Amino acid sequence: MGAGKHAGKILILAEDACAYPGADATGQGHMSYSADTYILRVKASVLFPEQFYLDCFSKGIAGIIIMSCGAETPYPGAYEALARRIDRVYVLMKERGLDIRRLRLTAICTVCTRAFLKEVQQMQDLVCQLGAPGSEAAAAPAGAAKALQEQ
Amino acid sequence: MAQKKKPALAPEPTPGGKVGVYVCHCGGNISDAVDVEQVCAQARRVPGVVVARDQMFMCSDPGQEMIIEDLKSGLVDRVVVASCSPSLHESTFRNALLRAGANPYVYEHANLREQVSWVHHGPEATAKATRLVAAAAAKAARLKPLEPIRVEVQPRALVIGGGVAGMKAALELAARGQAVVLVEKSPFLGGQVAQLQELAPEGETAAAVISELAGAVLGHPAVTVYTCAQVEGFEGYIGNFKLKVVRKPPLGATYADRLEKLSKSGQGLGEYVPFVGVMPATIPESPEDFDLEAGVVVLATGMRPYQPRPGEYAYKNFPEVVTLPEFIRLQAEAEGEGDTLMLHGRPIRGAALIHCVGSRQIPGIHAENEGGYLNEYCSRTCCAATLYAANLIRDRYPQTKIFDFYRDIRTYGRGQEELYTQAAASQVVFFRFEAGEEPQVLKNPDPQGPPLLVQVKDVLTFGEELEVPVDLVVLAVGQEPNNIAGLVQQMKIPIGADRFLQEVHPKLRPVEMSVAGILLAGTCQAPFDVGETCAAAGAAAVKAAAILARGFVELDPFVAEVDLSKCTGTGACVEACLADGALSLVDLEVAGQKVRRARVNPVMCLGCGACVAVCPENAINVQGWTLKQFESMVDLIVSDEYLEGA
Amino acid sequence: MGSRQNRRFDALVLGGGIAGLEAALNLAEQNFAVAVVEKDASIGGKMIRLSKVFPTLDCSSCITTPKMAAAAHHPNIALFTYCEMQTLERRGEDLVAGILQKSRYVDVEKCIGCRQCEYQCPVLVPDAEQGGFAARKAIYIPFSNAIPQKALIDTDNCILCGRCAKVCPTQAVNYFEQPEEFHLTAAAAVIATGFEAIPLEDKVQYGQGRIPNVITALQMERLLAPHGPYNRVLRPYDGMEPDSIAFIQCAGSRDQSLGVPYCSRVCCMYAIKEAMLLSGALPLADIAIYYMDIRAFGKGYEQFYQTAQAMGVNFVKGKAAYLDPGENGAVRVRYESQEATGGVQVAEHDLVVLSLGLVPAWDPQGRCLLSTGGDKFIKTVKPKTAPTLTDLEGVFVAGAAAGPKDIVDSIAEAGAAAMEASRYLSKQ
Amino acid sequence: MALVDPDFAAELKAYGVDTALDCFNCGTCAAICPLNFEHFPRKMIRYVQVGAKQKILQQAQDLWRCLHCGLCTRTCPRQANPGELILGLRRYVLAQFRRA
Repeated sequence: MGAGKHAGKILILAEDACAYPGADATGQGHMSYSADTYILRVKASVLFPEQFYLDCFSKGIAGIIIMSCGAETPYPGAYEALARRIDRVYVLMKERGLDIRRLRLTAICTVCTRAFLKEVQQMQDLVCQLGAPGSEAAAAPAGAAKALQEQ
Repeated sequence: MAQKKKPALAPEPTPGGKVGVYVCHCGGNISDAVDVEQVCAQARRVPGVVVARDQMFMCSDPGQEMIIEDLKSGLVDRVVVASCSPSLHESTFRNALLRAGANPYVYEHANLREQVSWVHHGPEATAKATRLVAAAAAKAARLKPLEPIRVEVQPRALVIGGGVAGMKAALELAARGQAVVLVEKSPFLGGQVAQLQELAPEGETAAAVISELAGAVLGHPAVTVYTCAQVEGFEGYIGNFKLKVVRKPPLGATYADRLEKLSKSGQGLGEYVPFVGVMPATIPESPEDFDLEAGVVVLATGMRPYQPRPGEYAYKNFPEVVTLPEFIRLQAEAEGEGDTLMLHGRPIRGAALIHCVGSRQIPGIHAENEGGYLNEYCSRTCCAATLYAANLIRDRYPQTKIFDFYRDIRTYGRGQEELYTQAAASQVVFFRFEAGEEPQVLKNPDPQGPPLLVQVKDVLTFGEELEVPVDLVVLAVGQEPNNIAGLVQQMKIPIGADRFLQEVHPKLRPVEMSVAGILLAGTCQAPFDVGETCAAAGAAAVKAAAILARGFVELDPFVAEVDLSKCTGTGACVEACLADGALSLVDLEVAGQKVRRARVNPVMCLGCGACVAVCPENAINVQGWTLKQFESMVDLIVSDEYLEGA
Repeated sequence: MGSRQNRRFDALVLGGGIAGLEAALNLAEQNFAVAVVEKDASIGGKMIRLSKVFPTLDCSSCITTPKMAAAAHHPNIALFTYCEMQTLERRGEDLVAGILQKSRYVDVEKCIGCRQCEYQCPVLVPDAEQGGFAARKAIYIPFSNAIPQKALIDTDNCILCGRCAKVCPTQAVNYFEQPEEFHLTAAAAVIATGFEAIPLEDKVQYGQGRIPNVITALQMERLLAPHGPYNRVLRPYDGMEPDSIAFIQCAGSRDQSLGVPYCSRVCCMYAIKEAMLLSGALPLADIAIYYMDIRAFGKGYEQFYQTAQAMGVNFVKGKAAYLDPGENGAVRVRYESQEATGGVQVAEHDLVVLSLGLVPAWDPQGRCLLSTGGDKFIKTVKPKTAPTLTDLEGVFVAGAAAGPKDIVDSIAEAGAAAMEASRYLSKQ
Repeated sequence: MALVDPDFAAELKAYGVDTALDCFNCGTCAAICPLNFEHFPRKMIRYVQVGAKQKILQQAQDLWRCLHCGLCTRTCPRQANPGELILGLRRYVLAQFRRA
């Protein structure tokens, strides 16, 4: 790890009913993970528009993990709507030359400590590998990097 | 504590925000890994933060007093506590704000223990803690005071269905002093249970059960019963349902058999008649309708027995093939004594009982029913009911032999396995068949023998084909939900793949429908026996009682709010809304011009924010969780400005 | 302190499992003051210890924790954990309960749940909360999502080294703490004392717990839980990943030779559920369920059973008669196959799970005048029209205390008991 | 196709066979039996339940394999007393042979 360790910040959207307590359980177990992670407690991630994710990347967030409740969401239909939105975000990310693996949609339960750690570790590894958001844009179609800068 | 004088109220929060940050050491839990003083020092540089203090235990009295003092003195009007997880102490600190006379919602929590000190070490722990505190402060600065949404509740429950579930629910609510209106479609109280005789496994009589419940319902001043009545209009929301009830004479000869039985019995109104129930009032001569307001609605629309298709197990092909409910009635009305059961003047020396008729149907193996569906579920009650009937016959008519054909014996409940043991002890002979290899009911080719022959490939006899000549075949039919398509459509309530009403969640909210204020009781939800139905009705009643007893419903203020200065009436939010009826478009007049604007019904709003994401103007937000708040949190997370040495 | 002496409530709830919590919440929501008396150091009962629950496969903890938190934070509910109810008697209008607060040796008022004591404690003890497959300390918080998050000392294993007392930031450890007796008075009570699994030691044919790699279904719950002991399913004997797992149904139920003639009602479904979770965790493993009758009677249960069959779980009709150890930690299962070409068979499995039946966790005998049935569960006097009524006035029963019951049925009954109790209270 | 004869069980009462119908065919007796022989003794009990008299007579020699160890009786979950049933069937078969 070493040098790559602080490759960029990871934002975690943790839903209040499941993933947020899941992160708490990870803490109670003193299971260490990257400190470059910032958890936002949210009621339902379906609240965020496509632009929010793009803005986060242009602000310098290197990776985003949406830790939803999956099908166990207290808001019937929210997960499906969220999944459709994330598909659209992926399209927009591609247009801007952003590696779509920087955004991950997953479901974490209140005691899913290991799944939590795994997700964080995977994103951490990916961010180390990719570097700052937009740095992969060089390899992307022409105009993508420009589009990103214009955000 | 010292100041017992009337507390000066904290001043109204200013729009810009004067944020106080309070960082907890948690007795070393946080401060061992995080430099708490440094976090405070850095937090003071965050825009909007006017004070940052630390304390050994912020949740202790001195810690809370510190916050209360700062609020009361007007030093701060927004509070961030950085301590353990909000699940432990968020409510503690919101209460502290209340005690200071402040609005409890101008509060934000930063989790420095579970998310920082217990998982990170060294300088990065302090840096992360500072960023989390800064982000919380940024959100706090944008918080508005909120008030819980209060909905007044009409002090009346409407119960739909006059069977065991409906009567039990009505009685429980009435006993708690609530006014109840009970609406029953037929002229009778008692539902399907009134079509039975003795109830497994203990053997209480249907007569006793229905007489007890109907007697109490009709005798209770708080319960108003309408028979021959249906709900034909429905609108409103929890606390304020507006319904139209129609009473009309039943169609054609629907209840002719029961009415005839009633008149022959010589019993009057309000008295129990076997296989009829209790008729509390005369049938209306002409249709009449009335409006009704109710705070809650309990659905107790019940079930009906599965009706076999003609030819299914030779049903209708031979008069000697009957369903279990039909048999119960035949048996109850059978005359004569002796040690052989006599039906229609014929001795029944051998009877076959066949389980799982219309239940546990498997796609690809069983034929679909008329409506194109399969009853894939187990009907739960038929095993015990069938064995009870077997034991009863063996007990009363020792010369009548019983042959029982089953797939699995499901005597799960208290006292039920004993029925199975007792059946064995009373010499009932059991045969086991596999799905798809159901017993065949044929005409007995032997003219000297009994009329029917049952053939089975018997699992218990190593797969051998066995034949049993019998005088009677009884089909243990399952339960199907009553057809309540009209109600389902009006109330917009979900039904499951099994066509029973679908609760929100079988464990978290087992008697609630997705429409708040509508509860479900008994066999409209799933097959149940009488005891289980009464338990389910009690569970529904207790939820209804809590709503009615309080007189109002208090809902979280975290619901969508439209900023009319931004709304352009695109309707995207209405499209995206996940809660039917929470969002709508209304026509307004602004400066003489007609415009369309979104309107939130806060009572129906779930607060999920699905609308927030789709508004092109960001004109709609969830109060307390706005998009701007989240964006400013991200800004502070990525910013280095307030970090020392950064 | 005298703080908890002789407090008065509207209703007492005995047992802080899912039935007790549901009953308490339903009473509290109607503005009755409720005391919940729990014998363990945390509320949550059996449900909080499970992995996922049938038929929805929801994470059990995710459903229990909100109810636990709601009860803990409810202004009308007081929790009395680590307390035994020793007596319950009616004195006129009142029910008076004699309560014994067992010693935690940690002052709950002071303990902040920081676990410093736990980290310093040098004693490792098999953790019953993890099926005995992992270790805990002699001073410990019961489990990660316990409520309250307060430590206690297991005096059987504590070596009195003093480290916990030294490290505690709030001086909460008190080695001299005495048990305390006090009274709680109320007008009504709900008994929700739940169940225990039939002791493994009772099963001679199944090795009485002495055959390696024969575990109980509750132990399997821990192996399957996302926060379980090994992070995956391994058999305890040698840490091998099992390729073949068998469930033995009616291990103690429906068996007159063991004095448990009744059906335990939940074992079929929990075995099917565990089998499904196993086939997710170990996709290549063979899973067999030895059964007499599959009792999938509840809402969605039969469909759940059919799904398990479609997933390849092998349902073997026949009661496993005898288990003995095989080669390399395997377990041999003897049963009669009912197929025409069957006969007596011996199957070898890497891991065998006993679907143990349920017996009552609490016996009112000698404590109060509540009758029990032939099955030793609390007797109900009007099972049809008032299924939660007992023969002691003002006392109601909910959940597995009145006979084996799954979570869904326990919750419904808890609602009904709360309704009966509130009705009784409003009559007073 | 074999015709079920429900009267056979009653006929056997005279030979002390009166618990056959208590059996719910779980197979414990067969699996626990040290003979380890096909479906024995459950097979015999099942034949009594369905009245397969001929099958019992045809396979009567199997009845004499039983060592009367009592394991089946001890472990029978329904207390159907399989060991005693086998002894009773021996008496029945002997009586039939004598009559023949």
